[in-house]
Amino acid sequence: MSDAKSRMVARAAREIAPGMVVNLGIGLPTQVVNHLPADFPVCLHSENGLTGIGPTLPYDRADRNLIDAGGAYVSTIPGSAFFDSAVSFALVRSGRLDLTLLGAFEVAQNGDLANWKIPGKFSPGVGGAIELAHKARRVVVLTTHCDRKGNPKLLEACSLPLTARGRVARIYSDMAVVDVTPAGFALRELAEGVSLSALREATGAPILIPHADIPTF
Amino acid sequence: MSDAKSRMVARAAREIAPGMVVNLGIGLPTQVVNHLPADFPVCLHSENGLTGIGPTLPYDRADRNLIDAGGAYVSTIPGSAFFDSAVSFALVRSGRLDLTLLGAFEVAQNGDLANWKIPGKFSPGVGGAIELAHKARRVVVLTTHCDRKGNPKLLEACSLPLTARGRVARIYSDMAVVDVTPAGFALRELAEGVSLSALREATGAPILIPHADIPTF
Amino acid sequence: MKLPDKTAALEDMIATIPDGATVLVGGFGVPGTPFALLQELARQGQRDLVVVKNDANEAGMGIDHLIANGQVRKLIVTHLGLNANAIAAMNAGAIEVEFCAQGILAERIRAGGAGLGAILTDIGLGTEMAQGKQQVEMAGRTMLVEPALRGDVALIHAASADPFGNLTYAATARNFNPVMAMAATRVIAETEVLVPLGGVAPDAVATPGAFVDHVVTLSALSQEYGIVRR
Amino acid sequence: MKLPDKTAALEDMIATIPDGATVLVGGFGVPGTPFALLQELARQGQRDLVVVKNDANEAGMGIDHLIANGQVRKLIVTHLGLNANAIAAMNAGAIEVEFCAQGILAERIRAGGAGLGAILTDIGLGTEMAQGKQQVEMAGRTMLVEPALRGDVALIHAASADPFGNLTYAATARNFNPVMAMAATRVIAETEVLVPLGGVAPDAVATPGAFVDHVVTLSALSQEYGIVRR
Repeated sequence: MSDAKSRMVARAAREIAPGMVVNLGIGLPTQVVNHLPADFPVCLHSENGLTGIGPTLPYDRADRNLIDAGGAYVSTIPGSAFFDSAVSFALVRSGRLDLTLLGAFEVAQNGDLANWKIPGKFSPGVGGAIELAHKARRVVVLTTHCDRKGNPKLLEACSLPLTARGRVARIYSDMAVVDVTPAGFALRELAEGVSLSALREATGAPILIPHADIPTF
Repeated sequence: MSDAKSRMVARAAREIAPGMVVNLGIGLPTQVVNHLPADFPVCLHSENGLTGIGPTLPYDRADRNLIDAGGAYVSTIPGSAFFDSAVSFALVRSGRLDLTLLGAFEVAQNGDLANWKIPGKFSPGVGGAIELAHKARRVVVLTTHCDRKGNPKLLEACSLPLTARGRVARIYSDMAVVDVTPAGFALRELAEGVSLSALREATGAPILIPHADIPTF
Repeated sequence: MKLPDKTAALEDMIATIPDGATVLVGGFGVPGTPFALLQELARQGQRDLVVVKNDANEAGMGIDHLIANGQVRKLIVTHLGLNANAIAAMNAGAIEVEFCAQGILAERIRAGGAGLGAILTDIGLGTEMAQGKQQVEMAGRTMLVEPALRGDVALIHAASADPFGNLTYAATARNFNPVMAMAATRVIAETEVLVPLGGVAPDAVATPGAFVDHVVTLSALSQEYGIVRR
Repeated sequence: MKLPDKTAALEDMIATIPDGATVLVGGFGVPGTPFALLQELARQGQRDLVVVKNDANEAGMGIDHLIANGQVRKLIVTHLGLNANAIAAMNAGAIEVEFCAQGILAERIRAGGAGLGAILTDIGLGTEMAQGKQQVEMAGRTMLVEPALRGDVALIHAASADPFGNLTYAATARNFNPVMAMAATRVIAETEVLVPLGGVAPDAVATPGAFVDHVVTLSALSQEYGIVRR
């Protein structure tokens, strides 16, 4: 992982408050767990029916029946629980999930999220993303600021099919921490070495800049 | 229990076929179990979350956490299972209950059943009766032929609030075994010592009498 | 990481319940009824409560204390048959009573716990239980809309619990507890035994702790938990 | 009384599945997928199947055999991301694919298993997932009608079973199995271990045997059940 990505993930880990129930989306969000202190009180949830996700295991120590929603062989910790898929999403939809960190193809300045389908190119199905994005108490996106071609992911409006409308509260990217506010995107923090002009250029929508000093991460 | 009641209960026990999942309503129906052979293959269901009901226990041997839906202290047998109330009625409503034997205030010749409410006198709530009567694959009534005042319970139409419309297939009473047919009540068997005229007098609707000999029980 | 500790004092947790709260109460008859939580609720005296429970217990037990104290504005139950006091209070108009079919009550609460709006069912069609209920045509069939039901608080009785709130139940004391434990803003579980984290095997958890807010350990079981000799 | 014995031979039970059947298949990734039942279904070759499953397994595993054989008319799934063959078959129009949100698929199946007509939910509103779905106004809110889903057959993988069909599951192999085991006309459970009646403690039963029709014991686990090294 690049240094910028690594710092972004470490910064996102501070989003997690003690006592929360948290679902970390497949990919980068899963890495957030590596930046939490060993005795940090948190409950990690996996859609396939697990609370209390323990460390990922190498193949030779893996339990063939114990994976997370991304297919990684994980482990339990004292107090882990297994349950069925209906109960798992009951937890998501009934407000018991304090936070989800998700990846994104596009995020709009009104909080719209597109992260599951690129018509004609990528349509593997929505999985659990739609319920996480609709019902987690707080939806936060963790993503590179631009896609692989350098196109901005933070936009005035999403062009791809939506996962959820107006649900994203904050974006952690390799360039900045950006909140979604009633007035649109608002810069909160800048990654070390990123200039305001570079950020503006990489962002596909207006971004409010605070008058005070901008913290870096 | 009077001899006639006892014979009625014994006769009703023969309604249960090997392999069935059966719910026995509170009161007389519960007694049916005493007339099954010790190794008879059947699964008894109790609404409060139990399959595989074992014998009723005296107070000094009872488990305070193990009752049937009527509040009797019961026991388990090898293969019993406990589950929650939602699962318990899922079983009832999804067609997994082969048979229920219920008590009745009134049964109509079209199979309507009233067994939960007497307006102004008795309205304790419907409990699980409505789902048993709507959804068991076969609904059979076990009841004295007349109420305590001698009024018939088998009627042309129910006067009391219904539990279910057109769901009763058969009635076992202390006087007769009566089927509900498209043409109305049809006599199948007579209790020993009961005359056809006594039966007709005690029945509040026409009753079809077979031309052949009528078996007794 | 470790799982958060939710152990708390019974009195403090009951004190969080305001007047007017909707309270889900586990239990079917004696088994699974959280008598200790109910006794404290009766002692503290919160009023205007809406109580959702399978039954009204028996006279002198469980939610009958709340009814006797005049703390209950409305009961949502499946039957009151074993509690003459509750029937008298209903007939006198002292409490409002809403009757639900037993499995439909379980499903309405479960739907609340599952973040659904309602279930559609044909249970009750053709009977007075259908009166006043919204109907929907679906693929040519008429269905009743049975709205999801949630509580401000759920009072749960567990056989064992760990500090995170993973719960197990004993025998038929399970009944409404698992669905109610999913369906309230604040879930308070009393437990007969508190085990350390890891003391409930992950496969043996009946209610995952993520649904539970507070765990209170019972130091003793009152007489109400015992065998009822009739 | 004793509980009925439902043990049976795997081949005979798969042979009861007709062409055109709707088949619910447990599993999320490898864990909980009934690979042995699927292998026999692939061998027997029933056609025009509607397969309901969380995912399409991976190429060369599980339901991919059915897809490769041309036995599948329609898939109802939440995603196909790990199976390029399935995506290719979908894009070529060889199979019809209906995508469901994961928890809504679980709830639709559970509703089928609970004898309900449908659930009402707001999940998907404002997205293309709502397209073509019946809407209902309920207490001023718009809800989508998500109809109950049942199978002619359910293929279930259990960790242990007794002859009556009381089932337990291991770790995250539970997933869709318990809801699917409630929601089919004929439920066939394969089990890694068959224990005698009483060998599953009543409190440890995850799927009560009353929902299960047939229990088949696996004499060995094929390679498909093992760890997948990527």
